[in-house]
Amino acid sequence: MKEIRIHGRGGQGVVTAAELLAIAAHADGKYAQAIPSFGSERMGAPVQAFVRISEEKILMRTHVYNPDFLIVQDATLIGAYDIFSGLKDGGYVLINSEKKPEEIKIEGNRFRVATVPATRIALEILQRPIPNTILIGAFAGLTGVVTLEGVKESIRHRFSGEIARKNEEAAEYAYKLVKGGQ
Amino acid sequence: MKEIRIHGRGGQGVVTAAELLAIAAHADGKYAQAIPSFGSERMGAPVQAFVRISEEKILMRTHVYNPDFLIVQDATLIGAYDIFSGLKDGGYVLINSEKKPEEIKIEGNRFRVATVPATRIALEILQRPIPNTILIGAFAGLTGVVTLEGVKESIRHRFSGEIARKNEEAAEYAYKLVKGGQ
Amino acid sequence: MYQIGVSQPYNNNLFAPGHTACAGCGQSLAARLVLNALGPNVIVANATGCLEVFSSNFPQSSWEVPWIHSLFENTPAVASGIEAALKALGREDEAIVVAQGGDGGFADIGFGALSGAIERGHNILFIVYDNEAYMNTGVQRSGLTPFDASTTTSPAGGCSFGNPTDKKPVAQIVAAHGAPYVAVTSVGYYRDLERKVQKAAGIKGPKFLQIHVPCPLGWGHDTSLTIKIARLAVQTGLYPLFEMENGEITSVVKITPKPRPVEDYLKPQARFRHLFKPGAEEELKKIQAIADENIRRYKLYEG
Amino acid sequence: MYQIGVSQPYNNNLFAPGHTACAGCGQSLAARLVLNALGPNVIVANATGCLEVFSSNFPQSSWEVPWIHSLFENTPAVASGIEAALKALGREDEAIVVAQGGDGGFADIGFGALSGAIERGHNILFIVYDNEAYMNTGVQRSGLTPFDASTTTSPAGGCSFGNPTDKKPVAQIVAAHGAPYVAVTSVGYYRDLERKVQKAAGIKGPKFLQIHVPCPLGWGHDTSLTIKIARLAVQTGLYPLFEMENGEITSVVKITPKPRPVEDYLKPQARFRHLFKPGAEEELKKIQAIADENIRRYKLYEG
Amino acid sequence: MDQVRKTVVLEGSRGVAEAVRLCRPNVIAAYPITPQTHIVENLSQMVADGLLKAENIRVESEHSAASAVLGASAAGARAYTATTSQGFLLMLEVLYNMAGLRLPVVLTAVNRGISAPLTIHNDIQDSLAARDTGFVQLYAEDNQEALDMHIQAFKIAEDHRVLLPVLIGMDGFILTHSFEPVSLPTQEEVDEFLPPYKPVFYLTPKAPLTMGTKTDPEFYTEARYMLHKAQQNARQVIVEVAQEFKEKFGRFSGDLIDTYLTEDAEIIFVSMGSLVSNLRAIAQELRQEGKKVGVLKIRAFRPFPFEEIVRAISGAKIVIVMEKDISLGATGVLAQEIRAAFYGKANVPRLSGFVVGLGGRDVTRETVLKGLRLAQESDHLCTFLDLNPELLEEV
Amino acid sequence: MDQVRKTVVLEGSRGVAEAVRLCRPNVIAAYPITPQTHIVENLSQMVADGLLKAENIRVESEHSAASAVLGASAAGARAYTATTSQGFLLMLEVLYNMAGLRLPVVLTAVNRGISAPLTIHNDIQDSLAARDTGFVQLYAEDNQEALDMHIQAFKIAEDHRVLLPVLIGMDGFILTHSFEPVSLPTQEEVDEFLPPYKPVFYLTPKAPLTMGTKTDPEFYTEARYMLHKAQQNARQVIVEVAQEFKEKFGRFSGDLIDTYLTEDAEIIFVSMGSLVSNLRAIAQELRQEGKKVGVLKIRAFRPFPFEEIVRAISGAKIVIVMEKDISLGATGVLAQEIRAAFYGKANVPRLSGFVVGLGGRDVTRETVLKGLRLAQESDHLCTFLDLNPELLEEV
Amino acid sequence: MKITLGGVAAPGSSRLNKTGGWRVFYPEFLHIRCTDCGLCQKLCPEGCIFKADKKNFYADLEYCKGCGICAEECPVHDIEMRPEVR
Amino acid sequence: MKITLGGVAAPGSSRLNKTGGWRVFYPEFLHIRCTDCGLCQKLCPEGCIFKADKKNFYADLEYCKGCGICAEECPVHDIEMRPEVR
Ligand SMILES: Cc1ncc(C[n+]2csc(CCOP(=O)(O)OP(=O)(O)O)c2C)c(N)n1
Ligand SMILES: Cc1ncc(C[n+]2csc(CCOP(=O)(O)OP(=O)(O)O)c2C)c(N)n1
Ligand code: SF4
Ligand code: SF4
Ligand code: SF4
Ligand code: SF4
Ligand code: SF4
Ligand code: SF4
Ligand SMILES: [Mg+2]
Ligand SMILES: [Mg+2]
Repeated sequence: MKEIRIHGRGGQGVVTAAELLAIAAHADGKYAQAIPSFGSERMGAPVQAFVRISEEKILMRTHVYNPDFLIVQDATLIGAYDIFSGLKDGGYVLINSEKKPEEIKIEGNRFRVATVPATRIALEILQRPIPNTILIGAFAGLTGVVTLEGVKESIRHRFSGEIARKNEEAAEYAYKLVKGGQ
Repeated sequence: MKEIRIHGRGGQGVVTAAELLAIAAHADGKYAQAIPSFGSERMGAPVQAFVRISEEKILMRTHVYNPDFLIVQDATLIGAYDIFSGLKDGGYVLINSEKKPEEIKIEGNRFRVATVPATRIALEILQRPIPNTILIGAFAGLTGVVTLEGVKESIRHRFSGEIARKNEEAAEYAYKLVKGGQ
Repeated sequence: MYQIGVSQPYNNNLFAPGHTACAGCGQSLAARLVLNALGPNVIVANATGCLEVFSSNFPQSSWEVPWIHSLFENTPAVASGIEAALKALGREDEAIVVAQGGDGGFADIGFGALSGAIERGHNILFIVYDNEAYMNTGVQRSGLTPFDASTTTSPAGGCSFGNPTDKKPVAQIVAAHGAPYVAVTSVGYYRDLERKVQKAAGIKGPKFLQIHVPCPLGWGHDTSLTIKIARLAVQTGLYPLFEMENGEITSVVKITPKPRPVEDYLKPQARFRHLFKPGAEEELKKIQAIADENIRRYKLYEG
Repeated sequence: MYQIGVSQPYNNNLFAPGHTACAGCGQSLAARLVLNALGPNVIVANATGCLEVFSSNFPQSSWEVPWIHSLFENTPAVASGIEAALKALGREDEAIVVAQGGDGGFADIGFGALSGAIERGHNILFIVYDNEAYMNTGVQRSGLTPFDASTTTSPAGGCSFGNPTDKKPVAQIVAAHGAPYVAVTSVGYYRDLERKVQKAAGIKGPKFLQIHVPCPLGWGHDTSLTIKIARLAVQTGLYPLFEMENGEITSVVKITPKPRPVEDYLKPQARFRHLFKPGAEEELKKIQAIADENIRRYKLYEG
Repeated sequence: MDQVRKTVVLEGSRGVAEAVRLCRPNVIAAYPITPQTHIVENLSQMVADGLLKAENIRVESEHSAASAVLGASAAGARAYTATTSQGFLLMLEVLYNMAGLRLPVVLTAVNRGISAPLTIHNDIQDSLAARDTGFVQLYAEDNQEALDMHIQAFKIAEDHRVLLPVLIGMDGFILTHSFEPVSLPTQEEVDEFLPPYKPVFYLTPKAPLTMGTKTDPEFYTEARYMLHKAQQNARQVIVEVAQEFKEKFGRFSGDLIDTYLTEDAEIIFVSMGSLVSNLRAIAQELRQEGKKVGVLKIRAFRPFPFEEIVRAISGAKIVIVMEKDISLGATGVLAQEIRAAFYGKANVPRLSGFVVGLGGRDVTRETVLKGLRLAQESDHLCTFLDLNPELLEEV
Repeated sequence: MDQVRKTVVLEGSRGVAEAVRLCRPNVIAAYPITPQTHIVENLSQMVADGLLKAENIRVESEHSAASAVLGASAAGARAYTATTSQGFLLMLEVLYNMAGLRLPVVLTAVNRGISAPLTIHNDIQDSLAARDTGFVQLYAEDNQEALDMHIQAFKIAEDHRVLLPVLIGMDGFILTHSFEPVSLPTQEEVDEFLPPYKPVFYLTPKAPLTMGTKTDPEFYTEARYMLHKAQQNARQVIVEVAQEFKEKFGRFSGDLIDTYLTEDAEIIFVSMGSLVSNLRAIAQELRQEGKKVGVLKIRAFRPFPFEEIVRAISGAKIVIVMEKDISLGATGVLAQEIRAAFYGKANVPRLSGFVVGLGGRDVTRETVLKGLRLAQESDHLCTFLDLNPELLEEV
Repeated sequence: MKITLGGVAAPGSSRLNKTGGWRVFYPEFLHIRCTDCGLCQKLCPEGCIFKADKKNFYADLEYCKGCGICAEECPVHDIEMRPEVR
Repeated sequence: MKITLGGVAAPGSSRLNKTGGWRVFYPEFLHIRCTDCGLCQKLCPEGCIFKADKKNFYADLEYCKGCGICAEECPVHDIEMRPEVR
């Protein structure tokens, strides 16, 4: 079972990202679960969501405390909150940032860090600063936990028409970007 | 323990009669309990109340099913409702009526019946058709279960001023009437 | 379908006798007049209160029409559900939906539900039987209890002349919601009552009727005076009868030949008895002022 | 007495930062303006809703004044108890009692309690922060949601242009209760707001303030436009600002230089986005008609 | 009039009103509902006559009655309300809130059945619906106890170890409307017993604070635990207050439970409220017939007296729970809690649970004796006594 | 879109909304409250888009939501509502009434803690407050079960042997807001399984009748007894419907209880709702460590499955009840009822009751293992797990 | 009689409850001055005044509670309340 | 920290919650055209604009959420929103 934790801020589509990941995994033939951690948080306040992906039915419904993967939709969270808490040694961290991974300061050197300028890509391709499909695409490319096809299917399932098409494009772009970059 | 059931109609002061009896017994140094049987009855509808009088503390709080005494504030109830239900053989029935006891039709001949024209007396002495203090006075005279002094004290306790005085007078009148009549 | 008895109405009334209202109850009379004016194609939701209690004591019922009682405070919401069900099931034309209750049930505890139902615009006829207190529970003060009336929770006493506030202007409040039809009538004016009931029934949307119904028990007047007292309330100016359509007053029942002093109305009622003891003169003046203000405001009399 | 921290107000505000309202929240701004206008000698009872949730997350509070939250629907009743307690304990002069909440909390679910408290005549200042929907729970329709606004429970859709009813005229309804002072103001007009708050505070008895507070999240406008949007609501005639004293309108905020078309107000807001798609032209006309009627009725502009 | 203590025949409701008056509440808010009305009417008359200096808020509903006393208590006042049945249910959300806010309001829960079908008559389905709220729940057997309990209730509620609202269950009509002799304490005595309410905190601009916060998962559990603990503390406080009351007024009005002839009893009836009184009378009778019968009264239903109950009845052969309530689809509530109290205990008596007296059906000698007979034959999970077979369809 | 049955990843709330849509309710009335909102919002969108032909009454409160569906059901409509927490409590008076009137409304009781202090997070204190109302209560473990239960619920409620409202408990956020794959039935399948509602009686001028009468003491007891009996009938009906559902949809969604690895288990966890899912996962793990652990799920809390529970767990050495609720001043509600169920039984296992997960505190593997350890050491009447000692004052 | 589901009752069945026993006075219809106005029938709270014929009204004493409204309201005083003798 | 009775909280204690991290844009006070009107200070929803001196306003960035109202409302455009760089 793979466990993923997504960090972002209210209004950035953190829950949708988790949902998309779960749908993608399902499309790939796996079992998946997405759990948002809700408070009464409003636009701008930090939020989290959890995803579990497994070959078998998932029974555990707690939050994810020891994720294998971290997706950080908003780099300003780093430092302000302890977002790396519980991340497994050697775990992946995918960050929405213009910076290079080396420029991101994380205590200890226990994680594999990747960055993707998702907001910029979103503004370019989608004309809106919603980075989630791009991050999911990058996540697929980076980790292989879900496939690009799964991601694209999840986007088609969740959105429709022109918006779906553009998001597919954006996800694929990010997928290729990280593939190329590795 | 003596058990009394009072029958009347909503608006005729049945509950007050029961209360007065209990206060009178208490004034006589006995223990007493008065229990109204309430429904959503309105003016005119038949109502009942129960009184228990004893030398000792009374624990039983049910309705009275086998009374020793019956006080009937409204003779029109006779026949229309089974008001004699459960009355002990040889039990006393005191009826507010202009008629003579013999004129009252009661099946079987198992009870001791007395009548008193309480409404008329009430109209005369109190200028209001509320028969209850008169019946209580008569009850005292007839049965000795409470004393006249007790009855008068209960009236003073419950009413005040001119109204109390007149009701005392009315009760005493009825007390003497039945004493004389026996 | 579960069949529980069929019957022919008694004396052509849709509200049957055998109910246990007090003798001379204005509300029982008004309920019969209302139903007869509406006819059998109604569904009635009724709040807890005298009307409900004296008409539906299991296994008996005085209602010849489909009728439901749920609780005290939720009748307009229950009626909303009934109205919606008829719509959803394509049965809108089957019945006029009526929600009715006392002043307490509609103007106090159920006012939130009433306000909500009116705001949503349901096609319901709301009827308040205004006997100016919580009678079913033994004459406690309601928002519609008039100024200085003695009730068991606003009793006259050493430091009190009775109810310290005047009647909540519930018809005006409902009109302010934007209800298309609002009317105040009285059991003392049965033709006015019947006309307003029928007019209301013909209007789509939420409509509201307030009916003044004297209560011999709670007001302490002779049972035979129910109609007289109701008329005196109007003739003194203490209970203006009017219609409001889309927020505007469109008719009033005029006082003729001229307004009676409020004492004529107050005196026969035990709830105002304390106002006729020495020291209450000022209070009577305040009540007269209320009547005068009504006469002015509703133009009940131009003398 | 249980002491839990003492603090000097931040920047002379009686409503502290660190609250978790969305950026640009009109309600958080209004709450601060209200408190600063009232000063520290108040006791506030607050209904459940955004304002409560973003200001009182244990162990933190943004309130520098004594403040209580009990439930969603009972705030006017809680305030009634507070007011009575102050009276009974001889502490009337200690504080102005304020009962506040959202449009949902006061005009819908808590309206029964509000109506009751006003009817009883308590000396309380009632404040409704009108953001025109249930925002705290995610933008559901309330009785104060405007006509055709898309909310999550009155969404635009294949068979729907959004909310089918217009705003419940709650200020008018409260005025019809006989409340001595009723006013509508807006966070877009802070001087008007401050004046009305202070005027209300000086009046004895129940007084009622309704404040228009744009909600960038629920209305879908840019966070920086909160004040602009609030002004446009007034300048189009869709949100008349007025005062009513003893039931009569005593002042209105006039539109200058002249009314703006409703589109100016609607367009920047996502909740009206569907009205700018083909096929919705009639709907825009209906909204313009609402504005025109307001202008006429309240004499907002004599052009 | 309060100078000398006296014994007078009073209606139960009047007795309660006198007790409340003697406790000097600052704020009263109640909404009329049969059979609670006489209490509130008596209090209203006292206020109208200047005998009680209190604000009497004539609220528009029970929801607002509860909310108003909540607000009053939060502002530092001693506050009182009373209700029953439908009104009680309408208050429930507020009652949970009041307990959670730790406001020591006293509430008379006149006991009446609940709708549908509508009944105005007695049973205790109503106040049992509040058994999870955090309210301390005491049930009165007779009018003297009801009167005494009210005076004790304020003291228990306001004890800083408790700080919870207290409800007093009092059987509708059976107690509220019946007349019997009660001893009325004097104002002086009550003032000595019950000093003015000293809140730990309250709403005042002199020391602003925020009440009624929202909690995230990190805090909520502890807040609930504190409530549960306050309930545990109440066990001790109820006993102490009972003792102190006895010292002051010369009457022991009982603490968590009360036992009657249980010591050597083979059969023990268990109940709450006025039914206990009937059971005492019947036990007396049966004793005279030589039957070893006793009665256990549950006086405090919350906090629930687990240990006390087990101690009191585990010596019996048969325990018979008679109760005027039913958790539909399960069993009587009292029977359920008593059964649970015995879990894992050594000497477990046979136990039968009977539902009686719903909606005002009189619980007579015959009812009780029928229960006794049935319980001797076999154990009953939850049997309704006195059902009228003629009324029942075979469904 | 409903032509072929399909498995899709859906938010729990959406799954419920789809299930409700497939049941073709005529009237929906619900008031928004977190975390029930998404269900109602989805239904509103379906109505706005013409996918669901129903009247959607946007009531002004939960009290009115319950009252409106009551009225709709009385008029012969299939009616649905949903709520949680404060809203649920505000409905309570109406819920008693609805059951008493025998109206087969279906209600989704999203589960959330109750105030004070305010929490929007999950536990099941709310719907347990309705355990006496007469409602049938089912609790869902996962989103598939929640979806299936709704389809079954209408059938159970409307069965003429039952005619009671049914509530489905569904953990707030944990289920309502989580996404997982569910199989969506087709409209055709559901139509076959669930025919249109045929009321025994309803409000219509075609056959006038009087609903909601007042009863005197001669009748009330029998009316309540009929309700209790309908609850007993529901035992059978729930099982039948589960069977029929399986035949139609190929999925057994469970009846009164469900057991997991209990057969030879020495230790059995008991719980309700989504926590059961966690317990299964932990039991699996512990089994792998060779520990004989099983899980009992209470699916139907009303009617309460006394016999089924005793049968399922009396073979165990230790029973551990884990529950997200507390009857303040007593114990956890589930533990109490389970203890009571064993009264007088022969093989009584050791039993501990733990209160966990209040107000959204996550019930983790560690929480459960701590409970296991404690229960092995000694029996716990009612112990809160995961208390943060730093937060607790010594009071 | 069986208890019904939810306590449903039959329409108009309160007719079984004869409230005539409540009466202390009964209305005597004099049949002298009657103008056939129908007011008595309209205003009887029990709805128990019948019209047998033109100008011939009578009260059904099975239900009449003796309130006296008919007598009070009859414009021509053609109804009188008399004490009930039973 | 202890849980308090009934969850009582201290006045103004939300100041512990620094909401500056929410910001995506921050307001730059240009101090060029400022007329000292005080509108920005009045209309900031966080109440976090201070006046250091005459015509010298600044935002406390510990709390500023970057809503942009101050910039939008400044009558003389003396405040500009700039992207946050972190
Ligand atoms: C929630 C609730 N509170 C209180 C009651 C008690 N109650 C029943 S009827 C009634 C008074 C009814 O007054 P009103 O509505 O004016 O009708 P009336 O009896 O005067 O005709 C009251 C207080 C109740 N049934 N339910
Ligand atoms: C009885 C009850 N029902 C529903 C809720 C859920 N709820 C909390 S706040 C809220 C909406 C508040 O709307 P409004 O009063 O307009 O305030 P806003 O959040 O918009 O400022 C709702 C529905 C609740 N807390 N209690
Ligand atoms: S109390 Fe009044 S309203 Fe009620 S039945 Fe009697 S007369 Fe009618
Ligand atoms: S949702 Fe709206 S009202 Fe609520 S905090 Fe955000 S902006 Fe303010
Ligand atoms: S006395 Fe009253 S009840 Fe009898 S007939 Fe006349 S109006 Fe009707
Ligand atoms: S009211 Fe008099 S005149 Fe008129 S119909 Fe009756 S009896 Fe005849
Ligand atoms: S951007 Fe918004 S929060 Fe920041 S200082 Fe300006 S007005 Fe205040
Ligand atoms: S709004 Fe602009 S001009 Fe006014 S004080 Fe602020 S910065 Fe200066
Ligand atoms: Mg009334
Ligand atoms: Mg709002």
